[in-house]
Amino acid sequence: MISIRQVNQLYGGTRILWDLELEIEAGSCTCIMGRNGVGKTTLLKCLMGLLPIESGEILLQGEPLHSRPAEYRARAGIGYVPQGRDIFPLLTVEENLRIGLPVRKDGAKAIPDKIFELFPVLGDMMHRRGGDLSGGQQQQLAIGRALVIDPKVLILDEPNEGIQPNIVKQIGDVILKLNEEEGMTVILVEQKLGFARRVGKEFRLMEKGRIVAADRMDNLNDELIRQYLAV
Amino acid sequence: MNWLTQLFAAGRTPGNRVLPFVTVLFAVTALASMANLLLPETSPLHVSTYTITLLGKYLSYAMLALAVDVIWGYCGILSLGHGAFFALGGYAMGMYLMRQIGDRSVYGNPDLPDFMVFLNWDSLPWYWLGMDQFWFAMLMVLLVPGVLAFVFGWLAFRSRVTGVYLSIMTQALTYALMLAFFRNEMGFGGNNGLTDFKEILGFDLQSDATRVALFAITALLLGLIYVVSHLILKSRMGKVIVAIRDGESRTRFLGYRTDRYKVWLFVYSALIAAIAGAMYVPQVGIINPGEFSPLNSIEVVVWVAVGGRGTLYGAVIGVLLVNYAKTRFTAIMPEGWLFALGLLFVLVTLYLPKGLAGLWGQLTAGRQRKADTALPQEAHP
Amino acid sequence: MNALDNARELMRPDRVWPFLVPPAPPIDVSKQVLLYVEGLSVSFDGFKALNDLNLYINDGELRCLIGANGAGKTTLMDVITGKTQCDQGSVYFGQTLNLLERSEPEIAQLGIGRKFQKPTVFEAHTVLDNLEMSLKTAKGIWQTLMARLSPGEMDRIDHVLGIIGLKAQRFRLAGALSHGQKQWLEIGMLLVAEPRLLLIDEPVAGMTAEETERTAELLTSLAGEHTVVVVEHDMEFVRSIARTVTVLHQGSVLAEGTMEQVQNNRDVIEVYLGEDA
Amino acid sequence: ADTIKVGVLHSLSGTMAISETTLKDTVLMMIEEQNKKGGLLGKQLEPVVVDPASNWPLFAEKTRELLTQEDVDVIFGCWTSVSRKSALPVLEELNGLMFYPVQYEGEESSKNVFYTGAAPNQQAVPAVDYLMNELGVERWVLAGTDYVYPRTTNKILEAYLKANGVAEADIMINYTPFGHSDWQSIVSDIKKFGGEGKKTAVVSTINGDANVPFYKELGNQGVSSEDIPVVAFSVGEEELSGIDTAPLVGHMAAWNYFQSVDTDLNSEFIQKWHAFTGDDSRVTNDPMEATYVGFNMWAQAVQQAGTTDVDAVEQAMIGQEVPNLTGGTALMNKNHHLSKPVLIGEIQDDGQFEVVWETEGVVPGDAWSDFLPGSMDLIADWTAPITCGNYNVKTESCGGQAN
Amino acid sequence: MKHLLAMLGCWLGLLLVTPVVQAANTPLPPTLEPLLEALVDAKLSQAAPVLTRLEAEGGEAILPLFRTMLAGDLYYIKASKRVIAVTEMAGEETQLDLLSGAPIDRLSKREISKIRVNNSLRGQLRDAISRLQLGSVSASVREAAVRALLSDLAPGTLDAIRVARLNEGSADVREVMDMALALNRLNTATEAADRIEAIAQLEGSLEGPVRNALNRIADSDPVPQVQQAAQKALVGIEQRVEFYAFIDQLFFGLSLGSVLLLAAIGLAITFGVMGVINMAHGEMIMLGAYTTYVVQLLMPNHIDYSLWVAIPMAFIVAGLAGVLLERLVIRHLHGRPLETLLATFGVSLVLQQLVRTVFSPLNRQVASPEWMSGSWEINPVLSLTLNRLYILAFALLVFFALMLLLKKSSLGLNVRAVSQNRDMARSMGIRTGWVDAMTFGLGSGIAGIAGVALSQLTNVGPNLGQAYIIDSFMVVVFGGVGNLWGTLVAAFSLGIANKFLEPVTGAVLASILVLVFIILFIQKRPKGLFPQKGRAAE
Ligand SMILES: Nc1ncnc2c1ncn2[C@@H]1O[C@H](COP(=O)(O)OP(=O)(O)OP(=O)(O)O)[C@@H](O)[C@H]1O
Ligand SMILES: Nc1ncnc2c1ncn2[C@@H]1O[C@H](COP(=O)(O)OP(=O)(O)OP(=O)(O)O)[C@@H](O)[C@H]1O
Ligand SMILES: [Mg+2]
Ligand SMILES: [Mg+2]
Repeated sequence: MISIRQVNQLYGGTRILWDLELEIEAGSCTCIMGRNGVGKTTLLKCLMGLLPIESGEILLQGEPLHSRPAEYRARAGIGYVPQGRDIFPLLTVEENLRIGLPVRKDGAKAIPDKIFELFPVLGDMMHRRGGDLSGGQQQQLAIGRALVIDPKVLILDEPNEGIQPNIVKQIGDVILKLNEEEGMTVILVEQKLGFARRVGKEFRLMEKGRIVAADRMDNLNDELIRQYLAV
Repeated sequence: MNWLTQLFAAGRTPGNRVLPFVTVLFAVTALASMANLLLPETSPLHVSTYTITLLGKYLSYAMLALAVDVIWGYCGILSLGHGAFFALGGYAMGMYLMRQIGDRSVYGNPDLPDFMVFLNWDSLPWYWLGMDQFWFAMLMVLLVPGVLAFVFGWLAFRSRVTGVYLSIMTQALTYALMLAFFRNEMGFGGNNGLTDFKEILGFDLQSDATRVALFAITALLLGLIYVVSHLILKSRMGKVIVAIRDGESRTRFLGYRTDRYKVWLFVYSALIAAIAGAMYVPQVGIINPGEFSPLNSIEVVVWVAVGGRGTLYGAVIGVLLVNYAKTRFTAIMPEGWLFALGLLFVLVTLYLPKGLAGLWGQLTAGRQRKADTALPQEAHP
Repeated sequence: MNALDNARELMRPDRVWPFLVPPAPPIDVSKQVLLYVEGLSVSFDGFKALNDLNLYINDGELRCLIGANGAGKTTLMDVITGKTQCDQGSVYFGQTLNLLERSEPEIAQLGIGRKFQKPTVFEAHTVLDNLEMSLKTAKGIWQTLMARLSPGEMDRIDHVLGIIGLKAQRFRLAGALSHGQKQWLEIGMLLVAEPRLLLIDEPVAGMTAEETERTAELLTSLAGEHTVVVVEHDMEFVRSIARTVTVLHQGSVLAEGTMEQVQNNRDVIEVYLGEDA
Repeated sequence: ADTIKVGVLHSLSGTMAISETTLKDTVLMMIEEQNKKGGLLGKQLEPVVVDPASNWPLFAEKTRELLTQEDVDVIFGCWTSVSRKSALPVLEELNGLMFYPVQYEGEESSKNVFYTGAAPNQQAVPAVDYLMNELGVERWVLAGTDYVYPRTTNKILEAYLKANGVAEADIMINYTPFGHSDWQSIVSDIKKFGGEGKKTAVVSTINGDANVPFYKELGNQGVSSEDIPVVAFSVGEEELSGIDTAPLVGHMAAWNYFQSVDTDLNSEFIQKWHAFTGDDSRVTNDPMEATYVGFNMWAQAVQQAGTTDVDAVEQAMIGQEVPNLTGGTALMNKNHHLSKPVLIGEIQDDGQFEVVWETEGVVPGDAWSDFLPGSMDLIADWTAPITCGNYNVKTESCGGQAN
Repeated sequence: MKHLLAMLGCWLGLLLVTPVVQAANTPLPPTLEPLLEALVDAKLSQAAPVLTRLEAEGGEAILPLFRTMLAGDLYYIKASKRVIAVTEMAGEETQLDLLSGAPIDRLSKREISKIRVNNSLRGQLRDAISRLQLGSVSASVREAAVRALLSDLAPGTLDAIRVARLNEGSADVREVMDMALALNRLNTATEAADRIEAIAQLEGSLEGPVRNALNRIADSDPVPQVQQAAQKALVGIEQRVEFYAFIDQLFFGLSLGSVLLLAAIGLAITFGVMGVINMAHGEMIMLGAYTTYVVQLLMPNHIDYSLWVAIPMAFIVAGLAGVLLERLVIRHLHGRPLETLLATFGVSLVLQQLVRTVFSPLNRQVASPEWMSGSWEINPVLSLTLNRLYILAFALLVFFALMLLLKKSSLGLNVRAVSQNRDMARSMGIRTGWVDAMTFGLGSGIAGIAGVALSQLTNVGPNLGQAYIIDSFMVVVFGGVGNLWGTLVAAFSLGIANKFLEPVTGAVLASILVLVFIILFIQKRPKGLFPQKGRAAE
C-alpha cells in the first residue's frame, strides 16, 4: 500500500530521518514505536506531505506521492490524526468535521452518522468551539475528523495521549473495527505497549531516524523492548 | 488565532555584535567629523556639511529604529505609533530652540515665537514656560514622552491589550496627537510647526562646528543606547522579555509580572525615541505635526523589518540602507524612486526573511550552527 | 458606579507602587491542609465546567486527580493558578491566603508551580535559559536586570538537567525538542522553581513505559517536602504513585479514597475506567 | 561651470504631488524655451530636479543638496508655506535664491526669496470687496483648512469685514483638518446659516484635496451659486479638472490669472504648454503663471546683472518688469513681492473660469498685512538704506531677521 | 441605440431623470428679434433689464431660451448675431436656431460666441422661469415654482401668483400659493389682526422664508400680541426643525459609517480573516476608483450607466490585482504575517507610483450620474443627498452579499480553517493555495468596489488609498478582528459618534475625541467590540 524508500529529512541542517525504508501492506495495522525524539512524528509528517523530504520516494499503491502537496495526499485517501490534535480551535465541532466533506468520493453533503456512533460526545458538543473542548474530547474530534474524508489509510500519531481509560479502550475498538471490518490500513504511533499489543498487527521500531526492527506484533519481545524502547 | 500569535512571535535572539558595531560607529563619526572640519573643501576627502547633517539625521532615525526594535523585535509589542514619542521629544527640543531665537524673530518679540504674534496671542501659554532653560527642556524631552508612554502602557498592558489591538491603539494615539498638533489653538505652530532656529546653548546652529558636534553627540548617544540596550537584553531581564514575546501567559505562571516588564520596556523605548527626536530637530531644522503621521511610524517598522528585527544592529542597518536609498533615489530618479523603494521592500521580504542582518546569518550559516551548540558567546562590550 | 469601582481597583495604591505591596505572608498549614477548595463553580457560556467542587489537599501529600475527559481537572488548575475566574466558591492556600484575589504571578510567587497539559516551553530560548528563568528567585524588574547565575543556582540547574535527561541538549533551542522532550523540560522548569505545591497536568502523555516509571519515581520522591497534585489518565502510572485518588465527574467530586477503593467504585468504573480496567 | 544650473524643488510624490508636479513641468518647459533662445549669458540652462516627497524636513535637506552638492544658481520650488519655512533657513545660510510661485499668507520677506504668487491683499481683500459691493453679501462664512494660510487670511478678512461694519453674528468661521472628506455637517450648517434671510457667501481657503468632496457635497445638498456663492482662493483650473464641474457653475475664485483670459501671450503660453506636455487637455493655472513670470524675471535680471551671482541678481531683480499673461505687466517690488492684477472668475461647466470682475490696475503685493496688529507697522524693503525684510516704521529699526 | 438605452433605463429602476436642458423646437415670436439682439450686445451688467423685457414680452414661449441660457448653452453666431442653443446630447453636439426652432448646420467654435451669464443673471433667470412656470401643466412643477418664489416675493410675482391661484386646480399647489400670500400678508399687513391671522395660517410651515419672517416678527413687531403669536408659532416649528435636524445628523453618521464600512470590509477579510496585514488595501480601493474613471472615459456618453459597468469591472480589476499579489508575494510569506506588512507596504508604494505614471499625479474627474446627483427633499429642512443614500444602501448590500457568500459557500469555512491551522487544513484536503488566492482576491475585489463608491464622494487621485487605510484598520480592529459583524457595528458607531460630536466640537476635535474613545474602549475590551471567545483565543 505505502512504500517509503530511502527517505532523508533535514530540519534546518540537522538530519532527522536517515535513508528510512518502510513498507506498509494494504489492510495492515502497523504500530511504529521508538523513544522520544527518534523521528516518528517527523516520519508521519513527511508521509502526509507536511514536511518536505530531502531525498527518497514515497509511493501510495505504486503512485509516487513525494512531489505532491498534502492536500493531494488527503484526496488520495490518507487521513491524518496529528500529535497534539491540531483541532481548528475557533471552528465549531460541526465545522471541524464538515471541513473534510468535499474530499469524500461519494459527495455526501452531511457528516456521516458513523462518526457520531463512534464518538457520541461529538454529537453532544456539536456547536461548541473545537478549542474549548477538553483534551480528550479534542482527541476524539481529531479522529472523527480524519474519518470524515473516508480514508483508505489512517495515520494516527499517539491517539491516546490524555484520554480517559474507557475511551482509550473505545478508540482501540474503533481502530480494530476500522482495520478488521472495513479493511482500512492503519499506521499508528504509540508509546503504550499494552495498547500497541492489543491493536497493532505489525510493529516497526525506530531509532535515530531509521527503522531498526520490523516484525509481527507477536514477536515483540523483551529484548527488543529493552534495546529500543527503554531509556 | 494562530496567525495572531505568530504575528508577534519573531525569530530568536542572536548576539548583537556590540564591539564591532560601536567601533565602526565611532570610527566613522570621528573620521567624518575630522574630514569635515580639518580638510579644505577642495580636498577630495572633504566631507561636506550636507553629508554631516544627512548622517546626523540617519543616526537619529537609527535611534528611533532601535527603540522600535527593542519592543517589537524582542518583546513582540508592535508599536505603530512610535513616531509620537519621537515627535514629542522633537517638539520639546524645538520649543527650547524656538525660545532661543528671542528677539531675532521676524516680529522681534522677545517673548513670543513668531507664530503666536502672528495669531494674536498676547502671552506665552503655561506649557511654554521654562522651555528657555536648556536643562528644563531636556527634562521635558524625557519627561513628556516618558509619562505618556507610562500612562499609555500602564493602561494598555494592565488590561492585557495585546497584538494588533495594541498596535492600533498606538496608531490611534499618534494619529490623535497629529490632529491635535495640527490645530493652531494648541500653540505649537500648527502645520508649520517650529522652525527657523538660530542657536543651541549659544552655539550657532548654522556653523559647521556645531553641526559636527551635534552629529558626534548623536553618534555617541546611539552608541550608548546600543550598549545599554544590549546589556538589558542579554541580562536575565532580556530573557524574560523574549519569553513574554513568545508566551506571555506562561511567563506569568513563572511568577513574573509581565505587565510591569512591558510598561517598563515601553517607557524605555519611548525615551530612546524621544532622545532621537530631540537630536533630530536641531539637525534638520524643523519639527511639525507631520512627524506624528501614522505612516511615518509604519515606515520605522519597515526599516526595522528590512534590517532584521530582533537584532539591534539589524535595525541600524535597515535605517541606513532605506534612508540612503531614499536620499539617492529621490535625487537620481525623482519620478521613479517609489518603484525602486517599493521593490526593495518586496524583495527583501521575499528573499531575506530575516532582513539584512539575516543575510549575514545566511552567509555564515555554518559558523552560526556551531555557536548554537557551544556555550553562548555573547560579545562583551 | 461600576466604572468608578473599576477605576478605584485599577488605581489601588499597592497596584501602582510595587513597594506598597505587603511581603508575602507565611503559609499557615497548622491544620495540615495546604489547599482548600470549597464550593467552587465555573461556567462557560452557561456550561458548568466545575460544579460546587470541594477538595482539600494535605501538606506534603501526593494526590492523584482523575476523571473523564472534560470533567474539569484542567479548569480546576486554571482556577487555582489564577488563569480562570470562578463564579462561586473559595480557594485558600494554607489557612489564610485567598488565592482568588491574586493574580497569576502572585500565585506563582507564593509557591504554586504548574505543568500544563500541552507542553509550553519558550521555544526561542535554550533549555538552559528556560530553566534559568524558572529559578526560584526574586522576579522584580530590577532584580532580574541585575541577576547573575550564582554557583548554587548553576548546580541546581545541572542537577535538574540530569534528572530530566536533557544535559546534552542544554544549549539547544527548546523549540527544536521533540514532544516528549518538551514534557521533560517543563517538568524540569517546575523542579528548579522548588514550589510548595506542584500542579501537574498529564506528565506522562507521550512518554515511553520506561520514562513513565521514572516520572513516577520522581514524583514520589518529591512528595513529603512538596505537595503534589497529579492529573493523569494512565492508570498504571496512577496506581504506581497513588496514595489518595480523587475522581472528578462533571465538575464535582465523584469519589475519593485509595486506589483500591476508587477502582472498585461502580460509578467510577462506569464513567471512567470501563469494565475491564 | 559651462551651464547654469536651475534647481527644481517640487514634490513629485506624496500628498502635494497633485499640485506641484505641474510646476516642475512648467519650469522644465521654461528652461527648454530659454535654451532654444540660446540660454543665458551664452550658457545653456540645466535643470536639476529632486523630489522632496511632500516631506517638510526633506525640503531643507534637498535645498542644501541643491545648493552645496549640485551648485545650482537658482531654485524654483515649494508650494506649501511649511515647505518654504523649512527651506528658508538653508537658503539664508547658504545665500541661495528661490522663487516661490504660490499665493500665501504673507508675513514674510526674505532676501533670498522672491514671492511671485499673491499676497493676501492681492487675492482675499479684493474678492471680499467684490462680494460686498457687487453682490451685496451681508453674511460671511470663512471656511478653511486649519493651517497658517487660512488662519491668517481669515484673520485679515475678519478684521477687514468688521472694519466695514459687519456684525460678529454675521461671520461664521470654520476650520477643518487637511484632507477633510466628510463635509455633510459643515455644508448643512452653511446652508442653515445662509437660509436666515441675508445674502450669504462662503469665502473658502480650503486646501487641496479637501475641495473636491466639499464642492460635491455643496452640489448634492443643492447649495447653488445664486443662493450662496463660494469664492475660493485655492481652487484653480487644475483642481477643477478633477471635479465634475456641472454643479459648481457660478461659484467663484480669485486669482491673478485665469486660463480663459483672452490675450495673445496667454494663448501662446497655453499652446506651448500643450505642446510640451503632449496633452491638449492640460490646463494652466495661476501658480504656473507665477512661475512663468518669476522665471522670465530671473532671466532678465541675470542678463542685466551679467552674472548668476545671487547678490547681484537679487539687486537686479528689484524693479524688473515682465509682461503678465493676462495683459499688463508684473513689477517686482522692493519687498520681493509682485504687483499684479486681481481677477475674479466664475466657474463654468467646462472647468474654466469666466472673469466677472477685475481690479482697475495692478495691486502691489504687501508682505506685511495692514490688518494684523503685529505687522501693521512692518514693511519690507530690500534696497539701501533699509535693506531689511521686516523694517518697523515706528521704531525705525529692523527686526532680528536681518543679518 | 436610443431604444436600447431607454429600455436599459427602465430596467435599471427608473433612476433616470431626463436631462433638464432640452431646447424645444417651437419657434419664438419674431417680435422678440430686436430684444435678442440687445441681449447679444448687452454687457453682463446691462443684461438684466433686457431679460425682464424678454420675460414680459415673450411669455411662456421664452422658457426654452431662458433654460438654455441658465444652463450656459446659449450662443450667438458672430456674423449674424442670431442666438442659437448648443447642446450636447449623447456625445453629439446639436445647434439650434432659437428664433426658428430649427437645427442649423454645425458651425465651428470660432464662428460662435457664448452669451455669458453670471450669478445675478442666473438668479433672475431662475425666478423668471419659476414665474413663467406658474402656468405649467404639471402640478408638481407649479408647486416647485411657487416654493422657489417664496424667498423673493416681489409685487409682480405676487400678482402672478394671485392670478394663477384663481384657476389653480390642484389643492396642494393652492396650499403653497396660500402660504405665499399669507407670508406676504404677514410682511406687509398694517393691521395687527391681519398679521395674527397670517401667522395662524403659516403655523407649522417649515419653509425657510416663513421662519425668517416669523423670527423677525417675534423680535420686532410693534404689537406685543403679534409678537407672542409669532413666538408661539415658532416654538412649534422649531421643535419640528430640531427633530428633523436630529434625523439629518443620524443620516450623516450612517453615511459616514457606510463609507468606513465600505473601506474596511475588504480589509476585514484580508486582514481580519486571513491575517495578512495588507497595507496595499488602500491601493486596491484606489484601483477601483481609477477603474471607474477609465470606464467613464470609455463610455463618455453613457455616464448614467457607467457605474453599473464600473462595479463589476472594479471588482475584477482589483480582485485580479489581489490574486496576483497573493500569488507573487504573499504566498511566500505564510507563517510570517509580519512580513506581509513590509511587502504590502512596498507594493502600495509601487501601485501609487504606477498610477502616477500612468494617469498623471493629478486628480481624475469622475462624473456623478444624473440619478445620483442632488437630494431627496423630504421637507424644506430635511433632505437626504442621493449619492450618500445610494452608497449607504450599497454598503449594506455588499456587506450582506459577502456574509451570504461566506456562509453559503465552502470558501468561508475553508478560509477560516486555513488561517487557524494551515498544515491541518491541507491534511484535510483543502487546496490552501486556491483558498488563499480566492479569498485575497475577494477581499481586494470588494476594496475595488468600495473604490467605485468613493469615487462618487471624493478625489480620485494617487493618494486616495492612503486616506482610508488608517481608518480601515481602525474599524476592523475596533470591531474585533475576524468578526464581520463587528466591522459593521464599528463602522456605523464610529460614523455616528463622529457626526454627533462634530457640531459640538468641530471636525478636528471630533476626530480626536473618537480616537481617544477608541483607545479607552480597547482598554475595556482588549479584543474589540466582538471578541473571539473561548480558550483558543487567549
Ligand atoms: N521544528 C523542529 N526544528 C528542529 N528540530 C526539530 C523540530 N521538530 C522536531 N525536531 C527534532 O527532530 C527530532 C525528531 O522529532 P519528532 O517530533 O519526530 O520525534 P518523535 O519521535 O515524534 O518524538 P515524541 O515521541 O516525543 O513525539 C527530535 O530530536 C527533535 O529534536
Ligand atoms: N474557555 C472555555 N470556554 C468554553 N468551555 C470551556 C472552556 N474551558 C473549558 N471548557 C469546557 O469545560 C469542560 C472541562 O474542561 P477541562 O479542560 O477542565 O477538562 P479536563 O478534565 O482537563 O479534561 P481532559 O482530561 O480531557 O484534559 C470541558 O467540557 C470544556 O469543553
Ligand atoms: Mg511525536
Ligand atoms: Mg485537561
